[in-house]
Amino acid sequence: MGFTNVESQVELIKEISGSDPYKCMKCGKCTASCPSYDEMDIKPHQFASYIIRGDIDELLESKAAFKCLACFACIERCPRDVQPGRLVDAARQLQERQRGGDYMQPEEVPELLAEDLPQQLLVSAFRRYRR
Amino acid sequence: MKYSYYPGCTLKNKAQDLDRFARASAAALGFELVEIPEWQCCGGVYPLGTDEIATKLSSVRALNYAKEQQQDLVTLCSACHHVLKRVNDDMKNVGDIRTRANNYCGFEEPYQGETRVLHFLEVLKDVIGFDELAKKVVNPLEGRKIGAYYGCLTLRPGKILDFDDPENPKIMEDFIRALGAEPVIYSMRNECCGGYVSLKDPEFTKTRTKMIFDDSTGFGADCLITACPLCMYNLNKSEASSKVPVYYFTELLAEALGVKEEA
Amino acid sequence: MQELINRLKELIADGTVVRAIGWKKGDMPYNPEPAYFEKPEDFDNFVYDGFCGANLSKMMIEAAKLEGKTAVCLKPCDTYSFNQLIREHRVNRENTYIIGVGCRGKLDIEKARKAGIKGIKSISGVDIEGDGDVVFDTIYGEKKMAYKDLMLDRCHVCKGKDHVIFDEVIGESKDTADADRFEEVIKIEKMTPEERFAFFKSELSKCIRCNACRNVCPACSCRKCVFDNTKFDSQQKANVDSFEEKMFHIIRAFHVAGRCTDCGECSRVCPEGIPLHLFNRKFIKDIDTFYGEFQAGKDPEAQSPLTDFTFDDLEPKDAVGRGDK
Amino acid sequence: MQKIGVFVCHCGTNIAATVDVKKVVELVRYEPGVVYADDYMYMCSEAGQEKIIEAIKEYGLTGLVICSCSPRMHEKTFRACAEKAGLNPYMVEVANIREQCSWIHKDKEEATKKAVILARAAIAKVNLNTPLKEGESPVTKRALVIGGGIAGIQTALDIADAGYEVDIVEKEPSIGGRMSQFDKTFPTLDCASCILTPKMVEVNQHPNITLYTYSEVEKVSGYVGNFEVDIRKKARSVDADKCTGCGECSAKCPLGKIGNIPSEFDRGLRNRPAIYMPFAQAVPAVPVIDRENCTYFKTGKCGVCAKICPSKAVDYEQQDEIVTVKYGAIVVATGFDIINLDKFGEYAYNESPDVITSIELERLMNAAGPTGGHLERMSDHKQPKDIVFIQCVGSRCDSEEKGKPYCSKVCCMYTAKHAMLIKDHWPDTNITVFYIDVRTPGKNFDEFYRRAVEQYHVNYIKGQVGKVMPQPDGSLLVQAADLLDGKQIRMKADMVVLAAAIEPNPDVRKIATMLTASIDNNNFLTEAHAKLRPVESPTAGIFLSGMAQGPKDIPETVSQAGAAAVKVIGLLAKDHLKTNPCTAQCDTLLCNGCSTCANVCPYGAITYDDVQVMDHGLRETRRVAQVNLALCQGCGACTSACPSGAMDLQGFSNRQITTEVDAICR
Amino acid sequence: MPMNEENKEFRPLIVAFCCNWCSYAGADLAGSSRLSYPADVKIIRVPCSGRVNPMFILRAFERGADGVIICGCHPGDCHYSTGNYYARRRMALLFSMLEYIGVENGRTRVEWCSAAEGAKFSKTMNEFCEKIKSLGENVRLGDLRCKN
Repeated sequence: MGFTNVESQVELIKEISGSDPYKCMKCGKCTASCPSYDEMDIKPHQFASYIIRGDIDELLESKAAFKCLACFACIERCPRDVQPGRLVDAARQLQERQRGGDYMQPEEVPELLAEDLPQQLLVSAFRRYRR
Repeated sequence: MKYSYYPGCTLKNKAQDLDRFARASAAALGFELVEIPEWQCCGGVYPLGTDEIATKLSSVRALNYAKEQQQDLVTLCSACHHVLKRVNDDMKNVGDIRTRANNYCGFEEPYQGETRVLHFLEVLKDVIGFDELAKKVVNPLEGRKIGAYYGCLTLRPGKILDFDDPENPKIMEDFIRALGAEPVIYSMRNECCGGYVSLKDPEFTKTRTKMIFDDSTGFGADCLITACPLCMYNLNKSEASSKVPVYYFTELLAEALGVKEEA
Repeated sequence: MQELINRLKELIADGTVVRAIGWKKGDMPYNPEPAYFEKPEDFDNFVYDGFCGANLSKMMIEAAKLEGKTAVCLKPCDTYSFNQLIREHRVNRENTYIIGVGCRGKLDIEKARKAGIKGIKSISGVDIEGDGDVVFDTIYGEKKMAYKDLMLDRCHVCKGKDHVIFDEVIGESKDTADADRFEEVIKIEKMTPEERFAFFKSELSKCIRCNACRNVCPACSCRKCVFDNTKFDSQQKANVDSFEEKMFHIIRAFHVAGRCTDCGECSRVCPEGIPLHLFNRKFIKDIDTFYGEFQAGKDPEAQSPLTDFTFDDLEPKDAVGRGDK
Repeated sequence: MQKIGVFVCHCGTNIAATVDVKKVVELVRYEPGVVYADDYMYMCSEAGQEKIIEAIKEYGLTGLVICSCSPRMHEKTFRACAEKAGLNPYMVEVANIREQCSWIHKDKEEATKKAVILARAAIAKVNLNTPLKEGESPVTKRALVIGGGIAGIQTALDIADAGYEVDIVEKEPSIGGRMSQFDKTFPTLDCASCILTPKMVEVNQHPNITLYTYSEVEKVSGYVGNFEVDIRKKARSVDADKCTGCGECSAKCPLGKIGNIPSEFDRGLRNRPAIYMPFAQAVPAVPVIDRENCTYFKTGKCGVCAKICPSKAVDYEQQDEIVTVKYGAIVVATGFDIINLDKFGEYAYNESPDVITSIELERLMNAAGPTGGHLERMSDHKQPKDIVFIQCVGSRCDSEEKGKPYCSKVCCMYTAKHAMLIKDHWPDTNITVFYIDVRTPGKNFDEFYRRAVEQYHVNYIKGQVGKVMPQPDGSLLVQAADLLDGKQIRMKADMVVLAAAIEPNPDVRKIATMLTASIDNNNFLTEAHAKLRPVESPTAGIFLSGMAQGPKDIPETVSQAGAAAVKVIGLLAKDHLKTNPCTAQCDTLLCNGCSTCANVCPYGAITYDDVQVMDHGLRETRRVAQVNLALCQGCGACTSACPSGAMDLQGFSNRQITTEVDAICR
Repeated sequence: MPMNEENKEFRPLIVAFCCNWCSYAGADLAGSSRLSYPADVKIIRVPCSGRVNPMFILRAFERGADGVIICGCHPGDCHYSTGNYYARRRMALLFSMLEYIGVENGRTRVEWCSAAEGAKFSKTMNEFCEKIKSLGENVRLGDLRCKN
C-alpha cells in the first residue's frame, strides 16, 4: 500500500492508534508522567498536535517513538482518554512499516547480547524496534 | 484445583526460579499448574495497533486452550500476564479483532474471551486468600523489610488488567505481610524500570533503577521482590542490587512455605 | 349430585337465596348448559357431571344485580375467576352464595371422538363421585376410556383442589395436574421465528371472529368491548376493520394479561379449536419470570403485575431474545 | 368537519433552507379539512400572528396547524394568537418541522417529504381536537427551600421579605452550608463568616421563616401551587426549647478526647464529641447527639451530657418526627461537594496527610479551624515552606469513572485566593500552581489572579502534574511538566493542595426524583431553558438556586438565589393558577368500575362513585371512575391501563394518537 | 445516476413515541445541536411513555410501520413519577409476545432518553434505523390475519 499524501498518513495513524487526537486538551499530564521525557525529541503531549497539523515528515524523522518504554503511565493518567501512548506507538509503526524497521539492525544484536539477558527483553525489543 | 498454566519464554530459560518456586509453592498450597502444551511466546509487548492481529494469535490460542479445558489461565511473568489479559479483553470487547482472530484460528467454536486470566498473585489473593496463605507459612520471614516492585506491566492499564489499583496497589504488600515480613511502601514501585530499552541504552535503564533503589531503600527496604524477569534483569544491573537483593516473589513464597529446598 | 340438588333446593326454600346457577342437561349427554334454577321442578333437569366444564363465575356479574341472593356452583378453578371479578368490582359478593362443588377433572368429548368413539347413545362413569373408567354406549357397542385420557387439557395443569372463595363446599375435589403448565409455551419459544410465525399464522387464520372466546372469558367482562367501540378507530368505519382482524387475539390477550386466571375456557369453547390459551399462558409465564410468580384471582387484594412495578424491573430489551442466550 | 388553516413557517432560512416550504403548502392544501394554507417568513412574529388572525376571521377557521419550530418553543404563542381571534387555544397543533426536520436533515427533497408527513399527522389530529377550557387551582402561599447554604438562605430571605412564609429544610444540624467552612472569599477577601453569620441570624429571627435543621424531605406529592411535603425532623436528642447553647455538654462529652469521631465540618482534620454543634456560630445553637457513635446509645451507659446539662435539655428518648406541610413552590438549593479522590491515586491523597483538598485548606487557614488558622502540615505540624497547588483534579475529565467532564469554575479563583492569603501571612512561602488553563471571567477576577502573580509572585506553571511521590524525608516529590518551557519538572514540596472537581450534592438525585425535576448526566438540575428560564425547573413550581444547578461562585449563587426568589414570589402572588385542561376523562357508559386506572394514577385523582346511567334506555346504578380535574396532571397512565377504553385523555385521545399513527403510516 | 426499483435503497417507516418532558425535549436538543438521524423516523408526541397504549404500537405495525420505538424519561425521572415504570412492564410483555408470535426482535425498542441527551437521542435513532434496515420490510405483522 503506497502512501501518497499527508492526509492518508494522518488517517492511518488515527486508525492504527484507535485514538482521537482532537480530544487532547494540552494538559501535559502525559508529558509529566513520562519516564523517557528527556530522551524524546517530540514530547508525548505534542504527538496529538503533530498529527492534527499533519507534520508527518517530522514524526517520521523523530526517534521519540523508539524511546517510549510502553509503560502505559500516560494512557493510565490521561484525563481525556486520548491515550497518548497509542499515538506514539502508531507513529512508531508508521515508521517501521515504511522503512522496514531500521532502528535496530540484526547485526547490532550479537554485540548487545549478554549472558544473563532474558528472552523477554529480546522479544520485546524486537517487537518494538523491528517490523 | 487445576489451572492451565502459561509459563512464557523466559521462565523456561533465564527465569526458571520464578517458575519452579511457583510450582513448588502451588503444590504446597494445594493447587496445580498444568502447563499448556505447545504454547508459543506472547511476544513480550502487547501490540497496540488496532490492525495488528497476527501478533495476538499465540495468546488467543493459549486462551482458547484454557477455555477448552474449562480452566482459568494462570501466568507468572508480568509481560505474559499483560499481553494475555489485553488480548483477552480484545477478544471479548473488540468485534473486529475477535472476528479476524477467529477466522485465522478456525476453532471449532469461536473464542470470545471466555477464559479468565489470572496472575499467580491473584490466585493467592482471591482463591487461596492471604489469610489462609499466612496460616500455611512455616518459615515466617520475620524482621525482613521488603519492597514490592510492581513495574508497569502488572498494573496498567488498570481498567483492563483489573489487577489492583494502578496507582496505589497493595496486593504484593498484602502478600509480603502474609509471609510474615513487613512491606515497604514507596512511590517508585509502579514506575517503569526502563524495560527493553536496556538492550540499546543500558545507561538510561540504570538511571531508572537507581531511582527505584534510592526510593525503596530510603523507606527502609532491605530487599525487593518482582514478578517480572525483565525488571529483575534491569534491577540486577544496578550497583545497588549488591546490597539490596532482588528476588522473584515466588522464591520468598517457597521459602516461607518451607519448600524452597525441594524446588 | 343429589346432595348438591338437595342443598340448592333447601337454600331456595329457606330463603337464603332466590335462585341458583348451575348446569342443565343438554341435547346430548356430553353438552350440559349453564342455567338458572328457581322452582323445585327446574331441578329435574339439573346435572353436574364430568362434562360440566363451563365456568359459571362470569354469569354472576349480571345475576348478582338481581333482586335477592343467587347461589352459584363453582369448581375450584372457577373460584379464581370469581375472586378476580371481586378484585375488579365486577360482582357483588354480598348478593352471591358460593357453593364450591367438587371436581375430579372435566372432560372433553373431542378426545373421545379422536379416539374413534362415534354414535354415542349414552355415557356412564362421568359422575362426580365415581373414580372408574368412562363407558360409552354407542351404536357400535360399548367403548371404554380412562377418565384421565378424556380430560380437558386444562385439567392436566389443574390449579389444585382447593376453592379459594366459597360459602360452603359440597363434594370432594382432586388435583389432576400431571403436566407442566408451560410445556406448550416453551415448545413454541424454542421454535425458530419462522416456525413460530407459521404456527400462529395457520392457527389464527382459522378464526371466524365468532367472539365465543370473548363471550365466555371471565376476564373479558367489559360492558362494551374496545373492539365494539370507536375510541381507537379514527375513521369510524364499521366495527370490523383490518386492524382488529389482524390483532384481535393479541390485543385480547394483552387486555386480560395480569387478570387472566388461566381457566382455559377460551380454548374450550373455540369452535375452530384454536389453542387461544397459548397467548394467555405466554403472558402468565413472562409475568412469572419477569416479576415473580403471580396467580390472578388467588388473592383479591393482590396488585396486578401490570399496575405495579419495582424500581429495577427488567428492561424491555432484555425481555426479548431470551431464548437465544 | 373542521375548517383547518395550515401555516408553514420559514423561520428565516432555518426551515426554508432545507424544507421546500412552498411545496409543503401546495401538498397539504388538499388534506381533509384544510381550507387554507400559506407560508410566511416568521410565523411567530407580530406580522405572522396577524396573518393567522386574519385567516381565522376570513375563512372561519376552526382549527390551526402551524408547521414551525418545536411546540415546546412556540405552542403557547400560537395558542394565545388563536385565542385573540376568538378560537379556542386548544384547536392549535404544531408540526415540528425545524428541530425534528430541517435542522437534522440535509437532503431537501427528503426533508420536504417528511415535513409534509408531519403536517399531515398534525392536520389529522386537529380534525379530532375539541375545544378545551383551562381550570383553576388555588395557590398555597408558602414556599419550601431545600438546603440551608448561602443559596437557600438568600432565597428564603428574599421570599420572606416579600411577605410570604418560607420553610428551610437543612439536613445538617446547622444552616450555613459550604460557605460557613470557608475562610475568606474572592475576589475581595472578605471573611466568609463575617458576611454569612449575620444572614444566618437573620434567617433564624425572621418572622416569616421556619427552620427545619437536621431534617430531610421525605416525600413530595401534589403539583405547582399545591405541593404537600413530608419532612422528617431527625431526633436531635436535645430539646431545642430548653437548650441555651451553653456548650457544656460538648465540652464534657468523654468522646471529645478519646472518641476519634472525625468532624464533618472540619473535613476530618480534627475530632468532635458525640454531642456537638458543627461550629461555634451554628444556627440554631442547639447541639445534636450523633447516635451512631454516642456511648449511651451504643451501650446504655454514660449519660454524662444529660447529667451536666444545666437546663435539662438532653432527651435520649426523642424520636424522629414527620411533619406534613403544604407549599405553593419549592426551591432546590442542595449545593455541592467535592468528588471522591480514590481514583486519583497518582496524587497520593490517601497516602499522605500532607496532600489535602482545597476545602481542607480552607479549614486549616480558618482562625476557628483545627489549627487555629495556623497553616501546618498534618503529618508533623510544621509550617510548609513549599506549597504546590494542582488544578483541575477530576474536572474536564473525559473518563466518567474518574472525574467530571465540566469545568468546576471556581477553582482558578479560590486557588489564587489561597496563594495570596498564604503569601500575605507567611511571605517566604514558595507557591507553585500547576494549571491547564487559568479561567477568570468575572468582574475583577483576572485582576485578582494577576495580583497573585505580580504582587505575590506566585509561580504559575502550565502543565498538569503527573505524580506526587511521598519521599523518605517526609517531603513530597512533584513530577510535572512545564509545557511552555518544554521541561519536565521534579520539585519538592511540603504540602500539595488539590483543586478537586466539585459535584452536586449526592442527595440531589433522590430529591429530584421526589420532585420529578429533571437532572442532567452530571446530576445537576436541568433548567427549563438554558438562556431564558435559568432558575426554573421544567417541572412547574420547582425552582433552582445555587450549585445544584451548575458550578458557580458565591456572587453568582446569591444572584441566582434572588432570581429564584423573584420567580417564587411571582407564583405565590397569584391567587389561582390555570390548570392544564388536557386531563383524563371517563366515559361512564364504557367504564367497568374495575379500579385498574386508580391503581396507576400517581396523583390519586381517580375516585369511584355510584352513578345513575342510562344505557340503551336502561337506567342503572353503576360504579364508575371519576377524575378530579384539579388533581389530574394529564399523564395518561390511566388511559393505557384501562381495559375497556373508557378512560381517555383530552388533547391526546386514543383516536387522536391513532389518527396520527395512521397519517404517518399512510 | 438512474435509479431502478431493484437498487433503490430500502427506506423503513419508523414511528417514535416520545414523552413530552424528556425524550421529545431530547429530540429537540438533538435538532438544535444539528445531530442528524434519518428522516425515516417520525415522532409522535405523547405526554408520557405511560400513555403509550400497546394498541398504538400494534396499529402502527398494522398500518405498515417497519419499526416502533418508545422513548421516555429515565426510570426514576418520570415527570409524572411513575408512568415509565408501567410502560416498562407493558412494553416488556408486549415485545416478548411479539417475539413469541414470530415477529423479529429489534422491530420494537424502548429507550430512556433525558432532555439533556440530544446526542443519545440521535445515536439511538441512527442505530434503530440501521437495525430496521437490516431486518427489512415488516412483512409478518402485515401478514398476520385471522381470515384469509
